[in-house]
Amino acid sequence: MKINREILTTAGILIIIAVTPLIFHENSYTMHLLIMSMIWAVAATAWDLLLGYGGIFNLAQVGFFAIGAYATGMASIHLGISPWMGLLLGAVASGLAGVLIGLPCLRLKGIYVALMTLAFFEVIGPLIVVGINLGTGGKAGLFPIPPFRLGSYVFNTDELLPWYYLCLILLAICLFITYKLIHSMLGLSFTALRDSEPFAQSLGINRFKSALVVTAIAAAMTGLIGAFYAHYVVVISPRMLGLDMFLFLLIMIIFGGAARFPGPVIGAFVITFLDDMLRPLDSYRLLAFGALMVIMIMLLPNGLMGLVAKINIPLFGKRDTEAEMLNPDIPKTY
Amino acid sequence: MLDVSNLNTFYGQFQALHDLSLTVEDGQMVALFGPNGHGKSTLLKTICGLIEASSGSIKWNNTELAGLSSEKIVQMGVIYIAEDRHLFPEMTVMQNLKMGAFNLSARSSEAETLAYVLDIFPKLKILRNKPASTLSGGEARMLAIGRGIMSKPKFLAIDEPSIGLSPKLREEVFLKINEIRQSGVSILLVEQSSEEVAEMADYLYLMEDGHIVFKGHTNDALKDENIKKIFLGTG
Amino acid sequence: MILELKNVTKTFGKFAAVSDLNFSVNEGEIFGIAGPNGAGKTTLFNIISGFYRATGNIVFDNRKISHLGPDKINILGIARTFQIPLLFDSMTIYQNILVGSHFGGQGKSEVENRINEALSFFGLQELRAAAVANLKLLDKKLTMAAAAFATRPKLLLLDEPVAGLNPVEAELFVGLVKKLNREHGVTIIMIEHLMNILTEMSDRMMILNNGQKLIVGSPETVINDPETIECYLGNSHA
Amino acid sequence: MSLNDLIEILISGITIGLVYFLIAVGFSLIYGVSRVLHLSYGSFFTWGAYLAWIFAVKLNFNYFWVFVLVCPILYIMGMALERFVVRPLRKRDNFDFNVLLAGLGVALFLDYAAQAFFGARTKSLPSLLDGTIQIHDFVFSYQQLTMLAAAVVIAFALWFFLEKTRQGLALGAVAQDPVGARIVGVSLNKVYLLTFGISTILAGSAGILLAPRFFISPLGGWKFLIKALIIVVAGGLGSIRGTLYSAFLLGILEALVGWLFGLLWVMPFWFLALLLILLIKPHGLLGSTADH
Repeated sequence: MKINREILTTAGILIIIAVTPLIFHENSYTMHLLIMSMIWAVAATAWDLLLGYGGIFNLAQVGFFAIGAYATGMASIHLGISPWMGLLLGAVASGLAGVLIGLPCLRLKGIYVALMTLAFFEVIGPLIVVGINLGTGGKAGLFPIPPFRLGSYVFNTDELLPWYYLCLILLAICLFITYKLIHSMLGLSFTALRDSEPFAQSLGINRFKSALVVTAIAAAMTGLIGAFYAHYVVVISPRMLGLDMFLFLLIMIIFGGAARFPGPVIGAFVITFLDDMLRPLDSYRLLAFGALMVIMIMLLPNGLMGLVAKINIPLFGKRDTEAEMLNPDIPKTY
Repeated sequence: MLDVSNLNTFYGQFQALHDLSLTVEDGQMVALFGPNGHGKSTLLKTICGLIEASSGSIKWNNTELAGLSSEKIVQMGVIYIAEDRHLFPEMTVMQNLKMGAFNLSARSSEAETLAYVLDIFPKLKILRNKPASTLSGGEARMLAIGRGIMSKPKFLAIDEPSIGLSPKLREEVFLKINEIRQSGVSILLVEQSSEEVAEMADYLYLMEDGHIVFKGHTNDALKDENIKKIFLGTG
Repeated sequence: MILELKNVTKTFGKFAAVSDLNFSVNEGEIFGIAGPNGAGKTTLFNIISGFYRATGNIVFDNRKISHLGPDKINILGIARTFQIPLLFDSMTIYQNILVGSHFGGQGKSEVENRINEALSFFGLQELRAAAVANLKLLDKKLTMAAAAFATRPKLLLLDEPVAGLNPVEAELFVGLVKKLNREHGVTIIMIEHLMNILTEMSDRMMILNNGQKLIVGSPETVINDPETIECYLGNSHA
Repeated sequence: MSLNDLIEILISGITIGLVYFLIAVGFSLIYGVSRVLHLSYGSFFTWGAYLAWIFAVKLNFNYFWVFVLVCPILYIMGMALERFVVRPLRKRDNFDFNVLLAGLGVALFLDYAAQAFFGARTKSLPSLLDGTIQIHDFVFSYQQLTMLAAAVVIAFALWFFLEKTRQGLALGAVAQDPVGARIVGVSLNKVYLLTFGISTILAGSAGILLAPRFFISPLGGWKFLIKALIIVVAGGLGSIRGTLYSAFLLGILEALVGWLFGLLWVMPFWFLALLLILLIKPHGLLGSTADH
């Protein structure tokens, strides 16, 4: 792997997260915010994989998050399966849901994908409510979702460090997968489709196949972190499908920079803490976020990472060309 | 009079027009020939404001057109008739013609112009309630020209009017264009190559790769064996 | 026979861009197509390469391909170029060819070899790391052809390959096309506007007019055909 | 199910369908003319209702004056959105993506602005008209009838505008062939402004018509945006006739499902119906296959 700006930034972020508890582990509220930031970081990165890199307007990502959470929640409450298996189950269930929604949607043009997936997202909530007989818990939700166990140790709310590092491991895994994917031939196929779809097709690229694979992977990652979230917060309900989470994830992506890996991770941390700081503003807080979102799109379309890419930092070597930034690993034989 | 001087037009990085100059005097018909993809349509679209010029000037009766919006240019009577027609497929023939008179300077005399158009293209009268999408190639071409006349042109930029037409229809279209020119409209007509047009035109330009490579009176061009060979495919 | 079209028709609304076309292309030949603007030449390429769905039957290499999409058709062995260069503008030349080599070819093992072969065949080694957005027209056209070549096509469709090139460049390109045909056995169908180039290169030619086939035959028969002259070369020639 | 039930379901379905048509057609119009997927559309539905609440409840105007006063405000709001958010984005890459996200941002802003000004509690509007009327075995409220009448009037006005006026034809021209429209001297920017203005009036007036039935809440517009989306996609993006058909179809489906299983099942059924339609006709009922 060639060392580049993306890897350096990502490694830097992960190291900072890893050492932060040295300072803050006494402050459980800050620890909680950091864990939530990591959760949103995974969800935002997975979504950006679709929106930013794939050009697939999938608006159902929050739905996949909920599917992951409900899969493990229902299985561990009703069937008593281990939460560790639940993580896997959440990923698989969401991945499958991604394929199922992708099969009819992804053959359609981009704009139809947006509309269909948004409609699908809006239907999941009502489905959970009407599916109360299947053990979804209906409107009230599921409670209590059992915690992880490691030997005789039970994860608990008094000690957040184990949650923290488990979440960090999941974050690192997802970032690794995302990085590899962006720089794989699959990633290249999306760049090709975006640059010139007819030329790409004439060279053997199948948009549908590429889109389906990346949709499944992004859904699985989102489901995985959704499952972790369910065990971490103990109670889940259809309220998690609300508009605020949907929009917050998008703001994170825009703020960090769409298709500017690992921008959405940075966005997740900044927005989560900003949101907490603005809490005294009450309902004006969301109003401010709406305005922030529009202003970011208008004035800073490439987000924070777009700004970073414009700055020459001697440590990072010379500025990457656009071609290298998109796929630095591929031209192995330069 | 239309006076284009030192015009440059780009598509992104690709330069389609190089330092191009061309003049059409009042009442003249000027023909512009050249192979496919060498910038002829780009020139017409730049004149009519559909594409932005990077530099250079386009003077129409001493008013600078470069930089003006297409609707202002249309209002001044500089009208484009597209090779790919750009009719409104779901509108009827009549609605398409009515849309031709959209600009304010054409609106007041809409009824007279309509009568004139239906007079030179009687077929359109029969087809008036049919959607444009159902017309045949020749009919659609007539409608495109008719719609152009509805805009009250003082100057017409006509892009490959013969494309996709049978020889008989082609001749008919050229006759109609000649008729329009006789009513006092200046015309800049683009074709790949056509001896019929060359004979009709007062002046001839040949274009290659975004450059004007020949200009002169039709007679001079037709005498030049080399030009005939390269651009008229004959000789 | 490597490609055969039977009763192929493509209409847009009421307008028949290609109507009831029948012809076949022999393996290993260079097959030229000419005709006036709007005759349906590019439409025909779009049909063969799977971008448009037409009625009728197209058989390539003993397989019916008329129902397949462009990516499948490419993998079966038909590659093409476009009249106005379409390239992946945010990539290097190397990456453009890599896309063809990886996705288009059968078998992923020889990807690297095929890229190198394409680069050297089209004389692009030195430019391999250059971003394609700023290339001159010739290099763009070469890159497009190289990417198509890297898919290991049996049949290559070239849409006005020398349009916009100066005579020296055109000659270079024409030479490469001939070499491709002779040394690599690639069958070639080529749309070209300049008659002298087409007659010189083609084993057989076809003239299209108004979406219909006027004549197919050797270059000599075609350019001496009175109907061709009437419709395409201009009537003063007669 | 008796025949009377069936007729009742049909009547209620057609009424709902007509109002849904008003909501959906504005959305469809914006997409058809300017290719913008307008995700803040639902918020204008909400704002229409809130503005009406100010005039009708706070200031005690009657409904006629409410419409006269609210429509221009909505028109200006729509034009402002086009001018200051959409148009600057049009000049940049990734217009589709950016305008989608910007729309969500505007929606968030408008919805929570409504919450900040009007509070999170729902508000209600008085009926358009009080009382009921009996025809044969069926009882209709005047509210329902006036709603129907108002919807018919608005739909007819829209038809007249689009088919019979020059400005309306210009909208159609831009939708069918933007280059063609420029060739005849139509200013795209002016048409975009007009379209956003008119569509916003349509969303807002649908909000006013439905408010007496559904209550007004800051996030209430989303439900209707999603419904508009499904209707428009099922009918064929940009096709007004398709939107009309699917609005009635889905309106009747809603009445039927509501009667049989309860209103909670409506959205899942709508989604199923949408999937089914798209499986058979990938571009919706009347969507053109040439859609770009």
